[in-house]
Amino acid sequence: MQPFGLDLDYVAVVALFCVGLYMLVAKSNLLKKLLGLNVMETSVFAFIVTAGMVEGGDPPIMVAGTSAPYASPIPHAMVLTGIVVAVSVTAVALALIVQIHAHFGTIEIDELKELP
Amino acid sequence: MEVVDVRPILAPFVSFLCAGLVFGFGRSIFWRRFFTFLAAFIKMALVLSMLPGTLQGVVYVYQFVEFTPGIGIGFRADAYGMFFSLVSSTLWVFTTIYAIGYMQGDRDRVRFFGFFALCVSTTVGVAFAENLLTFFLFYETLTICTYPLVVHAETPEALRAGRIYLTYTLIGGGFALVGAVMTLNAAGTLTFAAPGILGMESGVATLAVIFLCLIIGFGVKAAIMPLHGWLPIAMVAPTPVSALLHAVAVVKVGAFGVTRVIYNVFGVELLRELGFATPLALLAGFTIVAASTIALTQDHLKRRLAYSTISQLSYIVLGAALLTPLAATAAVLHIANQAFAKITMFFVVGAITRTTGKKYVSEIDGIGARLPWSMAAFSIAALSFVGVPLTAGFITKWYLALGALEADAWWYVLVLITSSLLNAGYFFPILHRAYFRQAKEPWPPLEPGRRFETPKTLLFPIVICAAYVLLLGVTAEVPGMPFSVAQVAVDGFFAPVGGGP
Amino acid sequence: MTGPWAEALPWAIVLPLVGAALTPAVAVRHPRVSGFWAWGVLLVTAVLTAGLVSELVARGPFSYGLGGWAASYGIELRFDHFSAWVLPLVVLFVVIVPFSWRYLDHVMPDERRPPFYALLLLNAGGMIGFCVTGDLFNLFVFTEVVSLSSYALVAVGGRGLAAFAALKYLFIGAVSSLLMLFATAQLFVLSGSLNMADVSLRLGEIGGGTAVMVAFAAYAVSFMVKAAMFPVHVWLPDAHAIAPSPVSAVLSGMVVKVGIVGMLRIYQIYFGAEVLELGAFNLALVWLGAISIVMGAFFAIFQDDIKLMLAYSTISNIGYIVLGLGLASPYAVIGAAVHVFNHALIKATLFLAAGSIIHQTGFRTLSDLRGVARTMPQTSAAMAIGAVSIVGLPPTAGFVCKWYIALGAFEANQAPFGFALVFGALFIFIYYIRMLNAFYFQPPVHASVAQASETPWSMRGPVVLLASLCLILGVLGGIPLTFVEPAVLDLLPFWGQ
Amino acid sequence: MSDLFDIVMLALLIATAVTVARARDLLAAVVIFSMYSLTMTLVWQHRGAPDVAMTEAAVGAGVTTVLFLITIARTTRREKP
Amino acid sequence: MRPWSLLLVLLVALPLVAGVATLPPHDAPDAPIHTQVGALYLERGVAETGMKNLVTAVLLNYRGFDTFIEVVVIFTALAAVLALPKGSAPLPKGNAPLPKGSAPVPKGNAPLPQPDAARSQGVGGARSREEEAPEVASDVPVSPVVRFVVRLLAPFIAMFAVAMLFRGHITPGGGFQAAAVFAAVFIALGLVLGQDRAARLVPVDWRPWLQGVAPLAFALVAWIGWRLTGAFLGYPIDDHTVQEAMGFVLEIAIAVGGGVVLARIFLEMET
Repeated sequence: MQPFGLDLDYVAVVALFCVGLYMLVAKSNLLKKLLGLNVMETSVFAFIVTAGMVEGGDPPIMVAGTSAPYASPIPHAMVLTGIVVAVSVTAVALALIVQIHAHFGTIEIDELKELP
Repeated sequence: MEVVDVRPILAPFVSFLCAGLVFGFGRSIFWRRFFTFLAAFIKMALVLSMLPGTLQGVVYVYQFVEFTPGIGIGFRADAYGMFFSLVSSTLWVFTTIYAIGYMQGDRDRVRFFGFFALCVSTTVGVAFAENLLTFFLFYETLTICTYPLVVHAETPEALRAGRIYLTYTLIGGGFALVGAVMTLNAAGTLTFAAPGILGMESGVATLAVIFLCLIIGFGVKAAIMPLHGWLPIAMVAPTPVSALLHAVAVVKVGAFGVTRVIYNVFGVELLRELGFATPLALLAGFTIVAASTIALTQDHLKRRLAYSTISQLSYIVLGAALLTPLAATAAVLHIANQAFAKITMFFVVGAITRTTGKKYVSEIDGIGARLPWSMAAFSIAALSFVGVPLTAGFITKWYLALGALEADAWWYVLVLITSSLLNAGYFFPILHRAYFRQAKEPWPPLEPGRRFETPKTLLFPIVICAAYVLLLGVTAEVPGMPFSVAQVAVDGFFAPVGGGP
Repeated sequence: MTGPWAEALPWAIVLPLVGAALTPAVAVRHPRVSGFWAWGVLLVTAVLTAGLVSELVARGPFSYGLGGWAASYGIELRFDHFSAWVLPLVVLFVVIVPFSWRYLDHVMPDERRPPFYALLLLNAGGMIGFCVTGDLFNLFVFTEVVSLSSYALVAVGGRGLAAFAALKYLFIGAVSSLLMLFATAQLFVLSGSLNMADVSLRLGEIGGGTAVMVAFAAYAVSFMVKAAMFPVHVWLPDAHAIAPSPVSAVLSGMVVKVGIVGMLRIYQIYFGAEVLELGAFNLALVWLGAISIVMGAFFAIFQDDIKLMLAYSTISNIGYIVLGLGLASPYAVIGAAVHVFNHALIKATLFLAAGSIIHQTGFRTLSDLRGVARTMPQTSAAMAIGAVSIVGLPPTAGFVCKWYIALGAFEANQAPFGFALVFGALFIFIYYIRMLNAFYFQPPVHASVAQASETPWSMRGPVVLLASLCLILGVLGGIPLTFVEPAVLDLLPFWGQ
Repeated sequence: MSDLFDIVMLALLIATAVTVARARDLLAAVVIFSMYSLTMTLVWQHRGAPDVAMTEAAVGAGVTTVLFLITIARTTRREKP
Repeated sequence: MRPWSLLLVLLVALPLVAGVATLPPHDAPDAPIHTQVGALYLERGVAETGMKNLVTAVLLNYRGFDTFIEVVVIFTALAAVLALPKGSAPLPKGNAPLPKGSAPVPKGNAPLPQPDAARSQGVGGARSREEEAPEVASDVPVSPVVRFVVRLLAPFIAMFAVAMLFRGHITPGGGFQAAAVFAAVFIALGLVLGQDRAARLVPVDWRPWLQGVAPLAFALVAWIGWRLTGAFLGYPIDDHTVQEAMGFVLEIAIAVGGGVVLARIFLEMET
């Protein structure tokens, strides 16, 4: 599945990354920015998981019914950690957004910049 | 002969400690004076205690810290450094006495005396610096420490003067830093040495850049002509500070630095080969004449003295740049001669302002009657600058002229003569007004209960300094006096070349 | 081979982290206890790190395989000369925390102190881990600890604008962390390993390639953001200016250095693998550094707010460090490495002094703070020493660094940068003169300035201590060099010197 | 077969991501984001990463979404044009 | 703004595409990712760690330190949320006139706005806006059916989480997933019951300890491992019982600690 010598899975990941980045950069709404950040994060996780898969591989769980080749366990562990980190960052960001709204009454960056 | 001894570092440290004590306990007038005087005398004693050794050719050294091998802070009391520190530590005592009288009742005296002590500490540090890095460290510290003194009045005018002063000196410091860095890069060491530390192998272009950077760097404080702009403006400072700036610390440090660069960084031989000193000498000659001419037009007393200082400093630079032993002797000697004469003049001007409130030449008609002792001292200093025999200034001019002839540069003799005439031109009218004109209005009478024409803390340093000017002129050849130290220093500069005076 | 202190390596990281986890429990009855608790924990950590450094000095770099696994099999902690930065880091924390005890009175109610100190401990622990770890993914996780706690620390002091500054910081920081994760993943895909030394080896086998370079670029951008280099500095000024002053000191002095240390780690990998075009890269660094210096100074000059001005000067100073690294001559790198510490020291002095002044007077702009030196002489003196030091005038700590970097510039035959460096700093000083003039030589305009009192000793002590250190290290500039020189010699082979 | 599944899923991912970007109603955006996360879950499950898939389902699609919803409740639901 | 944003995105996208395009193909079994350490884990993992789910093995054993720091990260998130000033609550009381270090930064020379003015402006303004702002009220009456279903299902979902927790070393899932599910149950209950009743599920006295239990347990296990094997966070390779016990302690701690942290973040944001 490699048209034009490009790995379609990876390209999709980059596309998602860019959609997220665009949201983060271009959107004025802070929540939208944060959603964009989350999309970016997921895309990087997808990149890592994709890299860890193997043609016709089973999950790296050595119980009856599975057989080699197995997917590599390390990327999975990395992504697990990454997801938890991402939710932590999101939680802090949301708490800040709530504060900004309570103080300024808006979460649009265009309006926040106009405030004195 | 080098001897490891703690005294070269102890001397600046005493003043430094004094500054700390003044900042800490200076609110009490007694303790402030006590610490200041104690430190002044201890330091003078320390410097004097090294004098016999110096005259026998002993060099005291002390390595303080080393950053990386070859780069560090070190102290070294060679004859030239000793000469300079003798001058500055002697003058510190007098300036302190004078400042106590002059600043009476002024505000922020803790700050004033604290930074005053720091200035002296760094000046001695400069004198005893063993290498260019140490020299630069103290040189820049001096810049920073004089700033609060310059802006002491806290008026907008003073702040502006301070800003100009800092701009000039810090940019100069930047050049000096670049020069020092390039020197280290070219020579691999920064330690001052008699034949110089640079060599032809660095390439003429590099050497030219280094020379230019170092001369600009130190020349700013020595007020060589295009770099002199800060000096007249910095006159807004209180008079003891002006005295300190013009006679003892700042400008002399610049001149000292130029001399060090010429003799201990480049060395006589290299400079003769390169020929860089000639344009410097020409520049100095130009400064001597031009600054004197400007001084003629100044009505403000301190500004007139300031331009006179610019002119006189270039005697030192000229002497150094001629690269002959006799001229060098003149340069070294002039550090002391100009210092004592100029400080006398500033003290007198300060006393005039304190006593009568006058600041302009045109206002002092007949003041000789009101301040006889002070004006007598002023006259001695003025004669010294003109170069009348038996005063200190004569010695300088004599040797400088001999040095110029030795270097086959007779036109500098013309410069000297012109300068003498110009000096007479701007000092004698002052004397004329003081002695031979009637006062426009009666001078304020003595305050009741005072015996002297002006507070005795002001008068005493004036008289002593004027006496020194005569003493230096009369006792030139007496061993143990500054002249012999200067000769040891010059011997050191020219020892590797041969042909001492 | 390794001495007893090597065993302490993981504990030095874990101690502040666990201390943070315990902070809310310890301070459950008396929230103010948390300040002393955090200080105590940091003190013990400082002892541990001192032990680690002594081990480093005695026996050279050492590593620790966590869980007993071999280096590339599990996670490796590696204590080399760059890691020695953790000691001054923790010591500065130890000095800064007492300052915050009283300072926080006006910033937050008591019940929010435990989480605040927990964040401070987490920040410290995260940075120790960051400097010590030898594993790329672990580096990312530690980055997140540091970043997340920094975002929050920016916002603790106030509502509204503080939260906004923190959120800006968070968005930019999160993207940079993400780029780092992406680069880590790419290197992992390319080499199959996460251990730095191992990755370096395998990259050497692979040789270059676009993917390798893209990973490098991602790392570089990521760490540039963390270090607030010029084009990506936008998050820094607001965040550092609005945070409570002890936090500003930590952020400006230390957290931005995470970017520098990270960059050095990535160098070690890439230069070890010899897959990077050195000259071009160093040139880029030199220019970036120079631009940062100029732009930081340029922005700082227009600030009236003292903390904002200090924040911009951080950009400038990071520029010095990067310039020094890019010049890549021994002296320049020594200067840059010393500046990593000296800048932290100076910036801590300045921010704490500025914080004291703001705390006592309630004003934060130069025009309002005129004449403050009359009523707060010691703090103002510390501020003056800091100002002289940050522009690198002798005899202060800042001079030592500038001297070496300038020396390095000439050594590397980059004379124009040497000139730029020396005169750029003077240019900045002209601005600081305005500050000193306002503090010292102008009459007060506000009653609260004219009647301000000096800070309590728990605040003044750290400020005075730091200011005296600025002076002492200026004279005894060789002390940090003892540690820095071997580190630089360690690194220089990678630099092709 | 597997390729087809992949392509459909990837297309769906990009489509949901773009929809999140375009939605003016923040509530809708968050809900679509949770759909995006769930699609991602399926992709990962398919690629032999059940652990990651479960975590993403619980954390990414679950906790994150709920936190977003609370925030919307506390702030505003409309993105201003 | 938009054209610039698109340009930036393109600038980022191109190198990224170039980067991923030159990576080795991702599902080839001979890619480095499958031949280096990963292969060794697959080969020896079960024997060395006693865990059949190698992801859990990597998480808790080989790269246990990462997980340690990861639980520290969630704890950081909680500390961050706790340390922030509360919503529109009044400023700190006490003798202090204003939070000086935190005052807004005015541009230009104007002195700071006086604290009281700032306060009334900020808070008052916010309040007036807030009244119109929420379009999804948090206290919408929940339909009784939903309430019943949630209350009915909650214990079962929690049981599922526990099961996931204890079978983590064999099957997919483990501490984090359990934590998230616990938190989800808690949040669901909070939404239907009102958070006051939900809050009782995490007793106030225990909170300071429970929220930090994950890092603390990790430190404890790390210390035990240090005592047993001489290595920080080391598991005795040949003693599967001890390995398992240590693993369980960690999993439980992660589940409880993570759950409590997420639940508390929820509570903090709700109030």
